[in-house]
Amino acid sequence: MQRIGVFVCHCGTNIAATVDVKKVVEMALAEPGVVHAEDYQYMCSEVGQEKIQNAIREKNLGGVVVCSCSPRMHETTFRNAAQKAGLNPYMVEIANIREHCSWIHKDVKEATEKAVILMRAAVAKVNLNTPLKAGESRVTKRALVIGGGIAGIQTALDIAEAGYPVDIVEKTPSIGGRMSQLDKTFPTLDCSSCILTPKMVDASAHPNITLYTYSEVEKVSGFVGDFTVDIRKKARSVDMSKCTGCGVCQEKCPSKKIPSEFNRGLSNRTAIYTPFAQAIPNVPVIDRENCIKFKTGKCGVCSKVCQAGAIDYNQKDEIITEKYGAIVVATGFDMIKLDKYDEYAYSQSKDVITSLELERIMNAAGPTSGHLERLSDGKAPKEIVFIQCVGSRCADDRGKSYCSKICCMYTAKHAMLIRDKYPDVNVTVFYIDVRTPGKNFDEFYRRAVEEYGVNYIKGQVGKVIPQPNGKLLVQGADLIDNKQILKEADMVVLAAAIEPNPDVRKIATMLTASIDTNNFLTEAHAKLRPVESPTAGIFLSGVCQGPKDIPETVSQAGAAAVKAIGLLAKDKLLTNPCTAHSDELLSNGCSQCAHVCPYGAITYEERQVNDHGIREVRRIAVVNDALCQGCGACTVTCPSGAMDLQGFSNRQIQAEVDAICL
Amino acid sequence: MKYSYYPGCTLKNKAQDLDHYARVSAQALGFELEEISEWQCCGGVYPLGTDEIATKLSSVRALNEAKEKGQELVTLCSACHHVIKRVNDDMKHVADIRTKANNYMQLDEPYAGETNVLHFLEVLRDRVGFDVLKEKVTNPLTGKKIGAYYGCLLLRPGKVMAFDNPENPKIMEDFIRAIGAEPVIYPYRNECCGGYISLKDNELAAGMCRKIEDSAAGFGADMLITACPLCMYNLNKNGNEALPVYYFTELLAEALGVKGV
Amino acid sequence: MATGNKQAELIKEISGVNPLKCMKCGKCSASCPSYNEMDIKPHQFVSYVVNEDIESLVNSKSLWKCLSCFACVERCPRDVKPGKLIDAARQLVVRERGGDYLSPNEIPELLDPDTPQQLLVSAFRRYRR
Amino acid sequence: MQELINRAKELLADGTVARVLGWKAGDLPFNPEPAYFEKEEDFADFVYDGFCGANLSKYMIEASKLEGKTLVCLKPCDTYSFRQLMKEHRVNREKAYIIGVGCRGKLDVNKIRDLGIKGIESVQGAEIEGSDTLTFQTLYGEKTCSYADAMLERCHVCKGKEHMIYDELIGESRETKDADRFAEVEKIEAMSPEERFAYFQKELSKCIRCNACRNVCPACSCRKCVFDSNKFDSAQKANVNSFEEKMFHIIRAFHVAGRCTDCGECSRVCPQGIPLHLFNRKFIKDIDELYGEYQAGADDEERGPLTSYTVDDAEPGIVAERG
Amino acid sequence: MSIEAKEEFRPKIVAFCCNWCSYAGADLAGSSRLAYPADVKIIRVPCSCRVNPMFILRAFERGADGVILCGCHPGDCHYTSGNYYARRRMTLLFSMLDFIGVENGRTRVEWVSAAEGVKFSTTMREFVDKIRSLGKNVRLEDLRCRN
Repeated sequence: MQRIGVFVCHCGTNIAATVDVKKVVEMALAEPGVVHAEDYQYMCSEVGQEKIQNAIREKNLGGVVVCSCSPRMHETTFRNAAQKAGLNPYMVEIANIREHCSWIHKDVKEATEKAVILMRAAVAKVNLNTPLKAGESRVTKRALVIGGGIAGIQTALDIAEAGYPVDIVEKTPSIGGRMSQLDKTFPTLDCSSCILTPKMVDASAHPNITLYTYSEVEKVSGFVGDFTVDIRKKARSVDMSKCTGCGVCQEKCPSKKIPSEFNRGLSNRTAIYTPFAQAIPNVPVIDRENCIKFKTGKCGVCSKVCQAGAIDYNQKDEIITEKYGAIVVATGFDMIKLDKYDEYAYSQSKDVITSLELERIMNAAGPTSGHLERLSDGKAPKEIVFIQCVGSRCADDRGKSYCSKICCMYTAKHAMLIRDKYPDVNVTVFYIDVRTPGKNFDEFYRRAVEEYGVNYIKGQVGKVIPQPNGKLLVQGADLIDNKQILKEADMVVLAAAIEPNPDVRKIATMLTASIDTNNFLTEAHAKLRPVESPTAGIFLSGVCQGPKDIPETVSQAGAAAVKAIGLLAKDKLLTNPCTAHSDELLSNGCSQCAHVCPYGAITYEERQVNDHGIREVRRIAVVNDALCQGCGACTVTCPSGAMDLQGFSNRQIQAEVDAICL
Repeated sequence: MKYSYYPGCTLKNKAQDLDHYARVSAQALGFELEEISEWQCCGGVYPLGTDEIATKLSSVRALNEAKEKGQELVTLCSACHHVIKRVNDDMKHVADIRTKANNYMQLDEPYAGETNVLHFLEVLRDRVGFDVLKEKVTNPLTGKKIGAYYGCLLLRPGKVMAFDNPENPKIMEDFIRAIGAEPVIYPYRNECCGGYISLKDNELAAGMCRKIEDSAAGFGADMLITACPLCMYNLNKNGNEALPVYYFTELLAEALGVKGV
Repeated sequence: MATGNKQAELIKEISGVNPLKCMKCGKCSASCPSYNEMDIKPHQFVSYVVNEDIESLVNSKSLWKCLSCFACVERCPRDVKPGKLIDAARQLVVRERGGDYLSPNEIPELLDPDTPQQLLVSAFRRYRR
Repeated sequence: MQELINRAKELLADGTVARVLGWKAGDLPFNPEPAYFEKEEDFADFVYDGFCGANLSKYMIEASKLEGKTLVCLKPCDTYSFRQLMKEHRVNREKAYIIGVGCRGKLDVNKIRDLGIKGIESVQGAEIEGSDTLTFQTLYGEKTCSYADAMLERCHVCKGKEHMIYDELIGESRETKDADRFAEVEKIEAMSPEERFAYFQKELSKCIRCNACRNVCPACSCRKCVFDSNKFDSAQKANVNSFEEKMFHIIRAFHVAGRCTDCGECSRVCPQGIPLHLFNRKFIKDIDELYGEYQAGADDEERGPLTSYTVDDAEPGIVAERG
Repeated sequence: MSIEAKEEFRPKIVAFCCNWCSYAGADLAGSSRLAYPADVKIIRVPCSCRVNPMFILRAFERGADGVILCGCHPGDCHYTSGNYYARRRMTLLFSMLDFIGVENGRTRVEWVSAAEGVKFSTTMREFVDKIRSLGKNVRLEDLRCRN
């Protein structure tokens, strides 16, 4: 039996107002094995921690129970304190008498009784604790960034600047991401490519950065500090070392009718293509699905015209396997599909477009060379209606429950730019709320109204009705005037909700990083650890974690980089000692535990055992401590009980059950 | 193939055409509509209140009879379809309504939404297939420009009716193509004609009918088709006389060459 | 006030609608084909129920102008369904004695030779106990 | 039977196998027991008849450790167990020479007794190629019954006459299935909770924790049972009317769930006549219904239903919903 | 007959909560002051898949009146798949308990995320109500363990 000390925290009045802490101390002293018990105002304070340390030394304690707030809050604090006094940190258990007791119960008697039981359960558990030693694992000093948009680029640049090698994996042929599709950026109206392109160039030129464009992460194994990642470099069909980026192949390619992804399908591209003029790398890819050579075997024009001889139809996908210490996810977003919003006639009329399509239309390099015109007839619009919150803030199954955050500002930007460039065009915005928190954001929106005369109407649109004359009748509500409005427009622009890139679910699964119901990656703590995934060694950058504008994305990208750098700067990491352990005398070698292990941490070896005098070679399950994350799936699958989990052993949990049911 | 068939009161009376042409067309297409034996009027309007039970029972009776026969239940009138489909959904998903309705009904085996309710158009689309229909057309209505008027009852609420995309439906347009005519797509085809209020509020209903018909005519339709006797009545009474309105079954029978049967 | 509260609860119960889900976007009013005929507009139904002013609601013209076309129900992004609220309010009226909006006596003059049966049936169901 | 003996002797003689695992006659005409045969003269006692219900596959765990190959006689249903044990790396295929023996259903002496046939001195018709009628010479004179009426419950719900694994086959097998495998389980499911509780309370209170079920079960093959180890505080037994037996039998059934081939040996050997197979069959029924039909030992797919999942599996609440 | 003397039934309820979602959800219920009855006592486990049927039967044997297991929502397991295994195991175990005549309301699995403090609290209130309506567990208790 351990010599146990019990320390009861008042947490000011947080605990003490509802739990009779003196009573808990008194009852603790009556527990077998408890040789010391005391209470204190704030156990987590320096004085409180000293009390624990003094008791450990003076009473020679072998186990400590702290009755306090949640272990998720201060378990590490108290374990570190105990360690400083010479006690193995894993001999400390927490009884959560705040979140699970004082804060939810009002009656002092009831709360005290429960606190005593929780204390007893912790004492019963500690009695069976054994000292555990965290192992060490090495840190590979290289980072992987998944996604080459502004978030990924910024993270990679920051990590590279700190002196660590970093690889960017980007699935499209060029880095740049969504930002490269934008025309201007709010609230300063800088040209998007003018500020993005230099960063793209920096990233490609940085000696510490390797770009894998047209590539995807295929497989991830390992754990924090020591991930092994397979990257599929898709066959580009163009030799990157030979290509000069002259562009002749694209001019000559006869397959010209492929909707351009970069221009959101508003213009066409060729089968061999670079997505846009400033693409990095400036090396085209052959889209094999649409290439005549690949479809029919005949053609080969690009190969004939390429002076550098860079075209290689026989190129194969290549798998690159690399080790990384840290992984940053920066997979970004896309607009939602609008097939569930046919009341806005997006699929019925070419003149109903999304905001991102408008960005392309407004852009000098876009499908209309920057002229604002209707896609149906090329005429200049006179009346434009913007509809906000299309698919955002929805409680039905058509849209997203969240606010997409960026639409209010970009719509103000669009409205302003149109009014500035085409003063004869009337702009109306139907909005539910205008949300402009951010530096100089509300001022920006007010300028749209006050200086540019944009007509903001509070109310949603019910239906966009295409008219026989080609106009669009917008039927909306004006909730301030309490009127139903019918407005004839030439163009309607929908602020469609944004959603995480659909690929992120696959990537999150590979990374064992958690993801919420909206496919946003979950942060380790909403307030205190916003750029870390709960899975150690995985960091989050940009919209993959939640809707963000560019300044926020860049800030978060930097923050994620710092977290990754902090990890890469370490030589060794301590591993979680609460891992599974196989008892060689009990192991059946039946493989069932290996089937349920999500980490491949269980292997089998033929081992000579001495089972009470019987010497024989047996097939024994062996746990790799470095891979085991301590979930315990194996322990329940194991019928003989050979597999047990350190720190949460069968007998420890049963002791808690017994103490509670007493 | 045999289906249970719920005609509804109007089809036995003012909308006999809708019913008759459906039956002869069904015969031509090789399926049979077997009328439910003792059907009662569905009430014409779906009682929205969650505590409405008695008003749902006639639908349950029809649904249960189809279940006992092991047949799918086919409807024609938009209102009947709407009411029966929604009551069926309640019986399937709302435990409270299911329990109470079954307590009233005292069936041998409680009814829990087992029957599949199909509109005649859905039979054409999902059971017969518009491709097959097209092959069976002997008298294609070539050159006719037809506007499909869906109205509201067939489409909404989209999740329960599951008939077609409620904001941009195409089943009737596909039907029109199958019988050899040209569909005219116009935005008011899924807007309400105000049928329910046409009894007491002609003015309002008339305004709506005009909007619908003007829009259809504006896009080049020279006739409308509907599945709903109420829409038919309202559009005829309150709408523009220049644009005739037909039951879709009438044109179907014509295309199949069985109109005179 | 007390009756208002009771009636509001009743409306919520009959309709199964939680009016607090409304974000006041107005898409119901933007969709309503009867909007101009209504004195209380569809998006206002919700706040009348929240504010328990059922008296005004049951006395409004809107009760009888709603077409039950479900456009507001279909398009509501918050799953509030104002059409269900107005139907529940109508139920509240017709379930009370004397609340009928349609009397059998007025029927003959409303009829014409083509009136479909379902129009009468549904009118009775919508307007009478 | 003679063909089997001849072939066994032959394989023993030519050194293909080092021993033969079969059944030898017991002290009564209806209780043969598993035995090893290593020399030609041992075969005098060799028997294979309707009373050889014992599943020999589990013996192959130990036999796999012995020098040389062991010839093992496996009935169709036994081969499921063998194959399952192979999957779990508990038996070594290389060390086994499997003769798939024919089977026309195995006999249950308790059923014979229930038919009023007691004091049995000898039996005719139980031979493997015997007739459809069993004839007994008893202390009370000659008695007869039909073979089918005397069959073990498990043979009425036989999985089929195919052997899942073998090196060679000797003898014909016959389809004996004439009942629904889950009928008994369904009957209990149809009872009220009170009746179910009373039923199992009555049955399980008979348990004397002799561990016969555990010892015979091919799936219960742990080197050391969890109820005998100190990994859990679970190694106690007192003969009181309490939850203790239920806990043992539920856990035992849970540990073999997805691995149990439904060989029925547990019920056959229980000296108290507890229908222990019901626990296993309840799990099998649930697994079939919830996760798709699964027969342990019928395939080489490594994952059983409890070591795999689908993302849209039923929620545990389904238990209450099904009522 | 006295109506006063009858002491209110206070059930013993064990709640196993996975560390990553449900335990955090319980913490959130606490920090949001969302009360639920004190009858519920939580045991922290790393993952719902750590919960061995032995623990649940053990709890009943020792006189627990209800046992609830909470884990991350399917698809959100910190260890990717633990709760899927737990789901199958518990489904089968609960079905077996039901089979032997134990009231099926005494066991429950609920998926509670770290953000669902409200759900945690409501779930616990509902569960306690259910157990109170079922009364004391007599079918599973080991009489020797009664004190």
